[in-house]
Amino acid sequence: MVSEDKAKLKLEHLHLSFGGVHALIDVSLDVREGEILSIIGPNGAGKTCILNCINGFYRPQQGNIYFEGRDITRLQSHKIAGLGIARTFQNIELFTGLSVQDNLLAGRHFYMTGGLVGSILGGVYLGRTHREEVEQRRAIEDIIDFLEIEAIRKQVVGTVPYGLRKRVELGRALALGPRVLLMDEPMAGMNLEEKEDMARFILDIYEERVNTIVLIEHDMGVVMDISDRVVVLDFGRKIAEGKPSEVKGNPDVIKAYLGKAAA
Amino acid sequence: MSVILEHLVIGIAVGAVYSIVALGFVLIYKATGVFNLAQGSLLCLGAYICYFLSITVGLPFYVSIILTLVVAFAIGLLIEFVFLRRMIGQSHLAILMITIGLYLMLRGVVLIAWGVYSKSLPSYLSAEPINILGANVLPIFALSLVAAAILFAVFILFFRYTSIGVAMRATQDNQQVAQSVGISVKRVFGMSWAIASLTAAVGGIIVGTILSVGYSLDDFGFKVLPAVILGGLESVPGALIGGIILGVVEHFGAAYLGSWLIGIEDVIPYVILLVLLLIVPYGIFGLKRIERI
Amino acid sequence: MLRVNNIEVCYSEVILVLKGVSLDVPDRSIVALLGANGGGKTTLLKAISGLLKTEEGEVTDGSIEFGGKRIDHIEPEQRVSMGISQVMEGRMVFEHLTVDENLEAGHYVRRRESSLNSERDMVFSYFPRLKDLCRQVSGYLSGGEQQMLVIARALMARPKLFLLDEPSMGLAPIIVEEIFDIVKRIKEEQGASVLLVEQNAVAALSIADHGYVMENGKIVLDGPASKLMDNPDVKEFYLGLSELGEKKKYSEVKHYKRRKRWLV
Amino acid sequence: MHLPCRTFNETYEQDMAIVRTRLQWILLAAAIVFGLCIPLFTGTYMLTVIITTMSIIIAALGIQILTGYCGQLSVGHSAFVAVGAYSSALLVSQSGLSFWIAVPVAGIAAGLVGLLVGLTSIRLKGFYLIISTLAAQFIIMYVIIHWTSVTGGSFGMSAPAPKLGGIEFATTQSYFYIVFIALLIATYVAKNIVRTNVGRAFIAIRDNDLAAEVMGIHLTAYKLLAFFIGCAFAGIGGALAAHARGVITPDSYTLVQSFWYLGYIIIGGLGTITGVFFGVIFVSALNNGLAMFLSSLSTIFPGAGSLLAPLMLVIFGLVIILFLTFEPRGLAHRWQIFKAYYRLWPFSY
Repeated sequence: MVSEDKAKLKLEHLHLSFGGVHALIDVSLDVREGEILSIIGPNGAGKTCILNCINGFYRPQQGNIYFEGRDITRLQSHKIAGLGIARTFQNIELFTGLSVQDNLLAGRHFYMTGGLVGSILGGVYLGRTHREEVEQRRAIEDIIDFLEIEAIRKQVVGTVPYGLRKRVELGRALALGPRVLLMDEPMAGMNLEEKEDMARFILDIYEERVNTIVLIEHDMGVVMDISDRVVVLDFGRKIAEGKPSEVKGNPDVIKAYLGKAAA
Repeated sequence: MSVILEHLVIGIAVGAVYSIVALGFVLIYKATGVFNLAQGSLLCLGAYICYFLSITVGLPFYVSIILTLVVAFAIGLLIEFVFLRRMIGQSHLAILMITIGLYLMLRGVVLIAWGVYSKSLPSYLSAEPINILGANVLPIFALSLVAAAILFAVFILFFRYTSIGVAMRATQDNQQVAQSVGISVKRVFGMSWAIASLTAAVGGIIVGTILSVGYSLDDFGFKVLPAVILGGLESVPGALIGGIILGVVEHFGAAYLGSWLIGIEDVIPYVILLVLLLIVPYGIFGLKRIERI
Repeated sequence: MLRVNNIEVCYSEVILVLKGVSLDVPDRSIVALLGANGGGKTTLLKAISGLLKTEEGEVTDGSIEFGGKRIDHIEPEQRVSMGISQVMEGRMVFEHLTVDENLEAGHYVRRRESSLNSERDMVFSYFPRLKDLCRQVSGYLSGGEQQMLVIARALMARPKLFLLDEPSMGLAPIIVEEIFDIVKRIKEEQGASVLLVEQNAVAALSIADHGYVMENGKIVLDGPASKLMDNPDVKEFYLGLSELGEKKKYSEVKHYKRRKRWLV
Repeated sequence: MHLPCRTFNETYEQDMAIVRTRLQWILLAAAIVFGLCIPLFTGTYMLTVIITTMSIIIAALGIQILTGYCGQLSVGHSAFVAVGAYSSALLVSQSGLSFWIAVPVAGIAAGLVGLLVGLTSIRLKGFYLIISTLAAQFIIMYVIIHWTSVTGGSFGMSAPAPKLGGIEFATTQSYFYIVFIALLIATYVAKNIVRTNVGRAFIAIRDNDLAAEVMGIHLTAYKLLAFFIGCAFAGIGGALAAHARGVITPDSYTLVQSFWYLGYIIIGGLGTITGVFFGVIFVSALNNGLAMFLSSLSTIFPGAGSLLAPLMLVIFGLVIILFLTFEPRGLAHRWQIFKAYYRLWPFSY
């Protein structure tokens, strides 16, 4: 499945610093079409910074990011989303005032072209905007079904429990119809059972919906079991890269991150 | 040249008054995270209380000043206890709206109690201008400079070096966590409103002497907002510098543009503020929000 | 030392989160509290520390005793001065304050009893790394350093009982190891008790003396830590071992799941 | 949320409809017919009050969209109302433009001014944004008060009644119908905006602007759009009120007035269209009730009438505080509970 040379997402020599603190130092990495790539490393190593650079929250001082061959380094976030890069957040960033269904519909924002005039005139019973709404409802129902969140479809997100919220957030990212999915600690704060569910969803998504996934995760069990390749960061530098088994045995990684227990 | 210097000195002196009012604002924001739009109302109330004690009751002026400060302190405590205590932990926006409600209420109360006509405080200072750096300044402005200097020195030291000061800053950062380390959030809130109300009363007495005591003094709260924002919402030294910049800008505006555009000094600070904010979105001394996404 | 008797907790006067929970934390011991998310573990900690009130939560039944005295109706700050310190989940440092000022805020309840400097030196003996960082603004520390700071800050109040909420969440394995070692040392050297809420069941049970499993607002299982580790359900659902004692693989997650016996 | 008994959604179209059941259609029709009949049985004074209330609702719909939905707090709403009022009055009385063109143009003018203020929202958030709307309030009113040659300064100017093909809508009755229809259209438009894609984008920005961006929502564009729409509603409401009164003065557009607009949506409930109606009608009823009470009182205590304005400030401020403290979701939430209770009527459980 993994094609060696086809880089879906290519990061070249990224440098990022905030007022003297170097968050990323000369980080280059490829995300290949059809793989699950995990990024691991101690806290503050710059993992989330990489995701923030990819989707345009941060502008790296040096270096470039290419998506399917196109330079996206200086694009605005919403444009990058439009190209097909979706993400989830470490601390669940949902639209708490909207229902689950509307959160997912917000993810379909890009597919709705009716605009203001359409929504004023045709929002209810007539016109293209209305047809569009119906169409998108169909599309998100598919995702709702896929993630098994039918029961909370109309609940306001603020009242949904934590584990399910993570799932809703994933659903919203999927609603974008992405070609690359970036996930920031999808398993954080979950118990084993919930982690298993999440792992199952990730694998299903990988098989059926998005064939390129970038994962940041601390649970080494999950990382080693489901990823095709692993990248290790420490103090903003990439210190290792390779198959899970290779990374696991790398002495630098053990010293900086895994500790004695894993050896 | 000397004309410019004179404008500058007067501007700074007026600015000192603004900084005192701005200080009350910053104190509440710093400790409780509340953006208090009723700060001007506290000022107005302070001025009226001083008027009531000195003219209506007929107490000696210096006694009534001290009594005013005591009453203002108590009013601050009371307002916090009655209106804001229940809101601990609620969204900042909701609390902001509470202060809007307070503003409307206090204006109503003042109008009912003292009517629409302005009153004047007794003239406790001579009207003879005194000479500072070659500029002729009314004694009241000199007094406000001194008052500002004392208040600011006290508060800067207070926040940096006392445990209670640190506790207040901790509370602003995160109320629940502050509670978890044993800081009584209620006491911190009560204290900061009381101190801010007291500061506002000092401002009220000074402003009431310069202008006169009227219900629209509460607009002073909005007038100093540019100073507060310019200095950064949570910075005590920022309030001082912001206030002085505001005073100077306003004074020069009035002196050089006022003849063509009457009253332009009231909006100049806002125009400058808007332009500045677009360049420095957190003010000059404001804390940058630490964002870890 | 701490005794929780059959408490019920309601949020906003409607949502019942804890349904008759009892739990004991003896002197000088580490008690681990395991359980699924939304099961009420954090709520229990907040009920003990008194932080529930700021979230419209309330203990509606039962009692909480600390050192023989009922504490369920007193203010949180009084409970801190009695010796209960909660370290909330999510590394809640006062992010605009420096490390030193964070510690000073932690010392607030004891400001009249002991000198700030001696307490700070005691804390630095556990967290030497913080000493080098003491002038830094804590918001810019790394996650591991922040976690150490919040534990250190709680230690400044010299608590008799630590309530630790998910200290390992989102941290590198190597740091988790370090932090758990320190917690164990604190228990031994300070003579304090620890009530530890943790997702990382392996790590938690390895340092704990006793364990409780909580699901849907009820305690479903409890026992000495060593015994819990042998329980087949705990093994499968919390330690990630199959019935044969092998580690399960995430890449082979089944769509069918064995049902937990205690929920039937 | 809850459907009446024996009603099920079988298609997405049904699920999305605002007016869902036959009973709801009948009620809506009845409400409109009732509205149209109001001039037949109310006096001119009462009708003026109703017209004012309706135009305030139109303007308040604007601040609801801007603040309640998009989360961009505005404390300068009455200044935008003023822009609408003065533009329309100027266009009709100075340029001789027809009322029917002047009102929409006034809406657009207010919207454009709002857009200009909204530009600051690109960089400013939260408390700092308050300052830019506050600045708008002061600067706009400064211009209106001091540009005496055009606006008449603090003495104000006249806003002539509309004409249509020679017929003058000078009577209160005929003007009522204009405002009533405008209100219907405004409500329909507002409801549609907030429940479709645009509205979802607004709420997304309000709840979590970072996530909104990641979902492909153009923050700047939508914030500006919210400012434009919100202020355009303000402008149209202002223009309609101006022509109803015939004379406009700057003192109807003070900062305190802007606070009142915020109060309406707090009392009604932030983020609901129905809430706007509840909020404005509640306050208007309170105000007029108090006025009547005081004027009847002034036969016993002369001068009680002059207490109206300050007393209303105290009461209004107190009501805002009480709502925020005890019913932060506003009257609309009470209404939801009430509806849920009668959902199975006549067999309530």
